[in-house]
Amino acid sequence: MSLRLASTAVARREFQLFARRKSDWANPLMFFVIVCSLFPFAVGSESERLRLIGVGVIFVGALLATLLTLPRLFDEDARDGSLDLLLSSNEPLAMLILARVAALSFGIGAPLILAAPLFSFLYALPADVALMLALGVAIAVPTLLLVGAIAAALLVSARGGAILTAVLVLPLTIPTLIFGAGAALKVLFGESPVAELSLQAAYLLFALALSPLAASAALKISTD
Amino acid sequence: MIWESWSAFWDMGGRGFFVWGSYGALLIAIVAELMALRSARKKALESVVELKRLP
Amino acid sequence: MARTEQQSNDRFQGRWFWRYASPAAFYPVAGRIEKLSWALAAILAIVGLYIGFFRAPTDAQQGEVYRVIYIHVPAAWMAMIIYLAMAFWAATGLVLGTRLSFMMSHALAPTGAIMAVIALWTGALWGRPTWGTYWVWDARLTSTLILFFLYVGYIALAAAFDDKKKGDRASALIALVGAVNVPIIYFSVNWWNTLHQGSSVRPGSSSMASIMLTAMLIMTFAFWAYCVAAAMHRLRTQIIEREAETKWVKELVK
Amino acid sequence: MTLKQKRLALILGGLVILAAATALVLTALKDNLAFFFTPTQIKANEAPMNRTFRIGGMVETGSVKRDGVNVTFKVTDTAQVVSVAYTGILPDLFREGKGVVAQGKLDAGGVFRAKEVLAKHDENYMPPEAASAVEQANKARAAAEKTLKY
Repeated sequence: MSLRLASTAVARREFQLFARRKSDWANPLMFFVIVCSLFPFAVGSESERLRLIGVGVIFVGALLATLLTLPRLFDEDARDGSLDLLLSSNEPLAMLILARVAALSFGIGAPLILAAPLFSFLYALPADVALMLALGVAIAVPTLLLVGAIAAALLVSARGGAILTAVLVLPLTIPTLIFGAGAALKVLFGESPVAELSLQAAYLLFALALSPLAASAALKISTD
Repeated sequence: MIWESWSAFWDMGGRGFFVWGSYGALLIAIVAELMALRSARKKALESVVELKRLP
Repeated sequence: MARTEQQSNDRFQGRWFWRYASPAAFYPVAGRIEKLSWALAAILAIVGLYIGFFRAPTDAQQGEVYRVIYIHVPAAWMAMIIYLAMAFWAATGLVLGTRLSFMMSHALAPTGAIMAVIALWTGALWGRPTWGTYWVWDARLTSTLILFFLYVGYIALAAAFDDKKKGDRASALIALVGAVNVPIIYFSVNWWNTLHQGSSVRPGSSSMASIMLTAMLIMTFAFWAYCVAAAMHRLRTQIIEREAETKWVKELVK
Repeated sequence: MTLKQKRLALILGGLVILAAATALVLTALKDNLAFFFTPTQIKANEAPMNRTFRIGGMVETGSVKRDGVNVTFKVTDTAQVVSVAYTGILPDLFREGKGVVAQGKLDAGGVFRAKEVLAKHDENYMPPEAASAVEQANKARAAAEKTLKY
């Protein structure tokens, strides 16, 4: 089997799963909707105030929603045995992990990217900020899944996985959070977001290059 | 001696709370760590003794 | 593929450092280092505090409260240095497969976390009179907080595995991932801070009078010695725990 | 492709991606490299209009005028002077004759509208930016004096 076939097979299986089980992409979306709807009740409904916190709330909501799906990366496969199949396959593990993360990014990311601009209108943000937020979330979701894959791979067989995954991933999400939200804030203040945007993209590329390697090493360690 | 009296020393120019709060926290942390080190060592040695008692 | 220690020992036989890569051989060495370090830490701390409190004058700008830096700055340095040392031993363990390296990482982590807490706590107490607030989202404070989270993650991960070997390698990997990310996080936080933080004065030491600097350097060495001693103690405990089945440990316990 | 070739392709791909990441960081840094301007540069029209940037120097003695929360003061690098207008509470340690860094935009009248003012209290210490601004201005003045002499 060629390299391409193996990873596309992984990706295709992932998409079939998404089509069959709505909860896979609907749950993170629901979580995101709940977080974003709750905040105005806590801080008040003046549009000036909402505008100031809106970018942050939407961004953090998207990050947490993505974090919620991390256990899905490897846990089920470990339980039904298909993980062993992946590990024993003749393919570079990094490539297979990459295929899976890419599929998951689309599956989870697309609903979030569509929902983010909608919520930015509820937070009285102008249209250009809404677009920038969608772009920022589009970069942040795969970044978070990539760095999260390392933690998820390490904790496949460990106790207390969910909360520990969050502790491990939290420090690694800070750059994408700072630059992603920073770009939207820059647009809100009428300034150029180019620098923030390119730094956020750089962090994504950095994660893209290194984290499949780290995640495959992690998977080998935890399933040893 | 740069301090006029011991009470001046403890007062730290009116900032005693902040200075001694910092040093006190350091002291507590060190004592806590030393106690943790000690109890961990004790536990490890006890488990070795336990192992020895078994044939 | 993990090399067993026996194989690596064979491969590198004859090199002096491999003799001490064995826990049994390093145990007495660690004991000697530990004793020496406790003594050094005590002596240096006494000298440093004496100079810092009874020889160094009041700072013209900050008043007496500046004396917090004698512990604040060394603690902040140690929090960073210990993380680097931890990542170094983690990498050594992953590459060479030496058990002692992993134990060294584990021995360093709790002390590093404590140093980060002390740096944050004393920083807050110093900040209140100096800046007018216990906490600002300043770049340095924020990075130290994140460093503390990295320590917590490492410690929690190492404890999450029943299989010690797995825990060793898993936590070593996360230490390395953290070490690669520390400069990026530091850069991001710096960037973020310069853009969003409201009016405030940033911390920064001015040209420091030499006697204050002397006291601070002595205290820094005292912290070094303390951290080495604590790590060595913890290392010895781990060796006892992990080698409990061996003859030499059983002989150790009378 | 053999496994070895695949690995090689992966490594090469990774390196290309890392190079792209570096390039992005460099562009971002270049975009903000001219983040800080001295009064001399501003008078020479080197600073951007319609964009936020930072200005650094010393608060000119006797130039601070307060009107409620509106404050105006002058920032100098000893060679040139720029007027700064700021609305809000100044940091406690903002003093005349001391180093200051302000962030904001230049308006059409050449007045710097600051959104944020950072101060530094120490006699010997200025924010590095302000210190280098004063140093540069001193150099420029020394050079000017030199040319005058000959």
